[in-house]
Amino acid sequence: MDVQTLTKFPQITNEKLLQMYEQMLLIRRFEEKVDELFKQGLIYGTTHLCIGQEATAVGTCAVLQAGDKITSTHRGHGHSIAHGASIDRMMAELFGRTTGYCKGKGGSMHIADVESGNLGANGIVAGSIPLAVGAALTAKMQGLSYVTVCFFGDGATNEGSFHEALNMASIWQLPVVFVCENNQYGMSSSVKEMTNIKHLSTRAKAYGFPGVTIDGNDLIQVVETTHEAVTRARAGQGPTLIEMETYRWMGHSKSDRGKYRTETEVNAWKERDPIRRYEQVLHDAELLSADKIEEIKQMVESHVQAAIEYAEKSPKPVPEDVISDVYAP
Amino acid sequence: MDVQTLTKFPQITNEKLLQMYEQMLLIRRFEEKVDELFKQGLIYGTTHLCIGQEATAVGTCAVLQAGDKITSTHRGHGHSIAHGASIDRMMAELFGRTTGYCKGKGGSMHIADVESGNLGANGIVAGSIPLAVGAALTAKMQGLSYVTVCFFGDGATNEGSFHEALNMASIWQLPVVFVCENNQYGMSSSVKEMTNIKHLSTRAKAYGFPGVTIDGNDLIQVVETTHEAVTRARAGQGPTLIEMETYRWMGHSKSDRGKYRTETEVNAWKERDPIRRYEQVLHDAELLSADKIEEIKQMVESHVQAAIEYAEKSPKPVPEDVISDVYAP
Amino acid sequence: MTNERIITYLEAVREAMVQEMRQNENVFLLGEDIGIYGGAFGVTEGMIAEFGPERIRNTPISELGMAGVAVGAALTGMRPIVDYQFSDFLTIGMDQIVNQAAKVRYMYGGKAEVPLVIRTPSGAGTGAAAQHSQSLEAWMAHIPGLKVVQPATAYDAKGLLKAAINDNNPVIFYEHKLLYKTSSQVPEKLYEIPLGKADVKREGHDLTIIATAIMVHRALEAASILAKEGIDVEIIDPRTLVPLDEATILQSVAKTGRALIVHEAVKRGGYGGEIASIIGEKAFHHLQAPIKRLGALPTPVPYSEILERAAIPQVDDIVKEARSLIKYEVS
Amino acid sequence: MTNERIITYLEAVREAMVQEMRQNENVFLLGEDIGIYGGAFGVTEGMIAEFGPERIRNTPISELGMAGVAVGAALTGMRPIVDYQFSDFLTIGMDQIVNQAAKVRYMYGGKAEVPLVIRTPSGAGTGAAAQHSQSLEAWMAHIPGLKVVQPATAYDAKGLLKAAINDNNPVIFYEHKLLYKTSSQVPEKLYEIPLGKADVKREGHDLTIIATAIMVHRALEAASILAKEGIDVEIIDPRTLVPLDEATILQSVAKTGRALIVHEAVKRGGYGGEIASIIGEKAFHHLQAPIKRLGALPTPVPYSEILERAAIPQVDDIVKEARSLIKYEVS
Ligand SMILES: Cc1ncc(C[n+]2csc(CCOP(=O)(O)OP(=O)(O)O)c2C)c(N)n1
Ligand SMILES: Cc1ncc(C[n+]2csc(CCOP(=O)(O)OP(=O)(O)O)c2C)c(N)n1
Ligand SMILES: [Mg+2]
Ligand SMILES: [Mg+2]
Repeated sequence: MDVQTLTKFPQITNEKLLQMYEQMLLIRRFEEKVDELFKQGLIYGTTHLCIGQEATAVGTCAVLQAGDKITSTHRGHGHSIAHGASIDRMMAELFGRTTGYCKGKGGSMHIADVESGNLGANGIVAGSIPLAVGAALTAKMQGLSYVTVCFFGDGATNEGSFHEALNMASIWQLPVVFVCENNQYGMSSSVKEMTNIKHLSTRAKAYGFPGVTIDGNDLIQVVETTHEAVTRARAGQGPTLIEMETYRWMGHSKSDRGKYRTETEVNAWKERDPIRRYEQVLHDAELLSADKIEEIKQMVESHVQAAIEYAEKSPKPVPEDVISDVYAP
Repeated sequence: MDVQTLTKFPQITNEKLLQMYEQMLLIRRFEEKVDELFKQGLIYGTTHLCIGQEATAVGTCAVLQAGDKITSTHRGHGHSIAHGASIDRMMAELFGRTTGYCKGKGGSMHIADVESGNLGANGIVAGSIPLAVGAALTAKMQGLSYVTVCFFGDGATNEGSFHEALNMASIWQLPVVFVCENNQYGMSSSVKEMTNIKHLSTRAKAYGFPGVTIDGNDLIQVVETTHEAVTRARAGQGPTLIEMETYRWMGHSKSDRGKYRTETEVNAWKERDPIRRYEQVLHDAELLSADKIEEIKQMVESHVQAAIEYAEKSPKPVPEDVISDVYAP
Repeated sequence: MTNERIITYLEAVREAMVQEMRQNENVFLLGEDIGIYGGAFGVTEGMIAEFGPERIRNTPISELGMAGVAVGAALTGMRPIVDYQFSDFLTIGMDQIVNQAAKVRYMYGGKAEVPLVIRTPSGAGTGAAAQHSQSLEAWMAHIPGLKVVQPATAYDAKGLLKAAINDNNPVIFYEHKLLYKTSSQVPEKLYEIPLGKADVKREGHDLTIIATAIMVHRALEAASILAKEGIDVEIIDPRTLVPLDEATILQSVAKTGRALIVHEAVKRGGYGGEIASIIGEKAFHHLQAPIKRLGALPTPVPYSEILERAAIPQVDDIVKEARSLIKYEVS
Repeated sequence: MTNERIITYLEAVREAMVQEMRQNENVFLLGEDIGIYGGAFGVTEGMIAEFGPERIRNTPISELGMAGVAVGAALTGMRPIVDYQFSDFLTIGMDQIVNQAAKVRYMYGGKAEVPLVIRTPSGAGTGAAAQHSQSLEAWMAHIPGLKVVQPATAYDAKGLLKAAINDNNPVIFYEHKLLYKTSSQVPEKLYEIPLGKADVKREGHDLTIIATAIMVHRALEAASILAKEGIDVEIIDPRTLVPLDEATILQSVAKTGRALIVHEAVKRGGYGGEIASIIGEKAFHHLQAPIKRLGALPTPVPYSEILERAAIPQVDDIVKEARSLIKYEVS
């Protein structure tokens, strides 16, 4: 695999290629920091980190245009960052500050920026799938050209929501792309035990639209496949289900003691690190030098540090805030 | 098609062949009478009649053994009769009498006889699908050999319940047979508009077990296919989805004015009357003479009349009964 | 004169939708069999002819997805009206209604709106038995972020539905099956009854009956009977449970000193408990008798007509309860 | 001595299940990640080692199907315990819980049994925000056919869970997340606390506080503070909302003349309304002050710790409310 294959996606430029690299690094570093801060007790609640899955979010969002929408999940930091969210406001949200995306009312599982098209993370597994279909319905009914990308995990495909929503997307031929991040487990449950099929993308057959399984740790494959699906959607040719095989390096959340999988397995997947693989691709294409890597890493580091400072300096809500924002005027 | 094909189902005898004929007639006559009585205001509530679909219920239940269980739907009279219910007690239930299967508390949509393995009609579309899977789980966990047959309509396959339940049945390889009576419409909605696939049986692929579509108005095909599926289930080889194509002759329920389909279509399907087709099969096999038909029809008629008399003579509940049967001791 | 025009509750509901849809392109309907079939009770009859299948959108039998799709559409600029054939089926959509629709705005720090109406027939009286006869409005009223409407007359139905459609929040709009065919005077011109304003359906001095939906009518019947005995009943119809017009209720009880709450929902855990508690707390010193509640017995709704009647408060029950309240004397 | 053994609430729940499973083959667990993971909160930790994956049955993420499968299994002779990771997710299973589990017996004329327990952690206080912090027990208590249990201590948890498992009806068993790590004296031997028996958690003469789940503990703390001011509080823990032990509550109010109800659930439409109404109706002439209720504010549960605390009744709120009740004088 080399960068030449990227010609399939015409809008790609060298700048974009580097930007994706930077984004993946930013996601990884953001998540590492969140993990640290959480363990230090500086972040409340719980977190679901996407370390190891950076290529799915970045590759998918790379092909989106301004106005395109996403829906996300409990494991949503990467999606938000890839969609262009400010990590300052994300971090502020995790710190429960009024400058956060949700003014501290949502936290990690509800980061959203509806105006920019980020329809939100979601604490309900598969809960955002029908929302994505609804957003796509708006596009169709209002004659708008945006596409909605719907992220969810392998576990989510066993929810009734998944079934009902994908069927409606199909019969109405809506401009939506379903991105299933198959990281092999829903919490502790292996996808192999929770379904009796080889590829989750097979499920698209039940609704009558294309489904495909790809290597979700191969950024280029993610970009190309999503590009095709987004193009189909925008052309009015209906939905696609893309299963992206990947792996979560960290525990499911704070309560995970990792008993359901082996270290060997985890290590094997770490060998397939999407960032290092992409680094190699860029290196081979002579787009990335060791110096450049260092430069980008420094930038990312200071960006994340700045976000933490921003969050720390931001005001906390006052108890009286609790009762506002329930009803719209 | 002649009766020789029935040799695939070894337990079949001439007596059984005639009994199935009689059962189909009984279901038809029962339903016609219910329609009449309902229009006369003698039956309360609503009814969903299965005229035109007799072969699916009769052919399926014909291969069951004592102890095998069924779950049914709002359109369930045929299933109950085919499973061996007393039409006296069914009619009494429709009349809201204490001798009815549910003492008048359930009515048409809740006729059940748990002891005999009829786990009940259901007013919630797809509501009984998980119940059937649960009954099959009991069989597996208790090491019992019964099979559970789960009836539902085409419309039910778009419910989340369908999806979740079929997946669980598959991963646990449970002894359950899913019988989808595709009568082309869920109320007014054509299956062609509500799904984007040619055959609902394709949906089995999403769960990893066999799915097949057959002519549900061909009793022999129904018997054979179900026999195979029940045999697989009993042997521990897991579930099967059988889509039986059929047609409902009457309106969906009392509120139906039939605007969503043409008379031509209805008439074309009436040409494929499962009873007349089977009559021909029996006639060709020299198992059924005109005299015999007459004799059976008379018997069925008096049987249905007796049921009505039984119901009419049965006591009505008293208001005080309302509060019993809520909690088990 | 249009002011004297009499139409049914069913027609009033339809008219509000039709008139709103004519003036706002973003309003559309989503539900099972709402197209050519006209909905399970005929409410949407004929609408597809005017608005077409895009805006009168038949859905598969997918009550959870249907709600979720509506939330997604509402979040992105549409104003969906979701039609559930029976309110019992909202149980299937609860996750989307409660975890998404009701909370999205708050979870997103006030930076989202979900202008969504869920219309659905509730109540017993048709022999449809336990899974097609429930009144679960108390659930909805318990959920911050939702509004809950229960019109009792054609006039109220039209005005409240307009308000619901124009509201920028998810509103659960309960239509009572047995009221569909009842009629009242309904102006042709679109008008709005604000959510949160109770209606005094009858003035009286001796006893306040707070009744909802079909119980408003039973209470009115009971009041006529009681009037002949010299008992003068005031009947308050809250019309919306959320927001609740406490002031009107409390004013009435301050005057009468006696309160009876009647709803069709099961008494145990019904919204009558909320209303009674508010009265008990805020009109304590006005009370000349204990606050009484009438609601369905703690049983699923039975099929048999005899049993069904026995399960649900009837005119007689109201009359009896009212008499005993009037007789009550503080000892 | 075993009698003095102290274990956590979490361990008590687990122990009741383990001991019941040892003596009844038909009892089994069904839920997400209950196997090797030990459940979202660790309650089922180690159980799969003893009972194996058939009886500690991991399910896909399918909360509706899970409930339905359990109902089907219960109908045919098993005694399933369903584990929902968060009680918020019961919203997804409502149809099966409410339309099937609760009604099957009645709809079938008394000729069916659904011996089913649904165990689930409820409540806020962990920063898990709006979709993982709700207390919706009032919904369940409104549904005829269901029983509803809310243990507040390890001792109660074990005895009530045994009773729930042995009950032949669907029982919703709420475990409060913040109580999992609290401890109390719990006999090793299996014992049963009958459903429908309240517990007087503290005796007192001046004021009755009816509190549930974690609010029992906050009320006890408040009572210590109030005791120093000479206010002697009686605390009643109903332990089960359905059946509700009215007698114990009414007796207490007859003695104190003042009642405060405290639950974590949103006050509006919460079960406090039911309890207050029962007291208001049946102990009317004993009341020396209005019945007060404390519950969560009408808002989704926020993420920020500051806001989360503000949304839910705290010890201070109880103290303040109790003081004002004591001061109240009938004018
Ligand atoms: C409806 C629902 N059920 C259960 C949970 C608890 N839960 C949170 S994440 C998760 C696993 C989800 O698996 P998957 O969809 O594969 O996403 P992943 O966590 O692997 O990214 C579970 C069971 C939930 N949040 N919502
Ligand atoms: C959950 C639910 N949604 C809607 C209904 C109303 N309803 C009753 S039967 C029916 C159509 C069912 O279609 P199908 O499954 O094809 O069965 P058929 O009536 O054709 O036998 C509908 C929509 C219901 N009873 N339950
Ligand atoms: Mg996963
Ligand atoms: Mg059908």
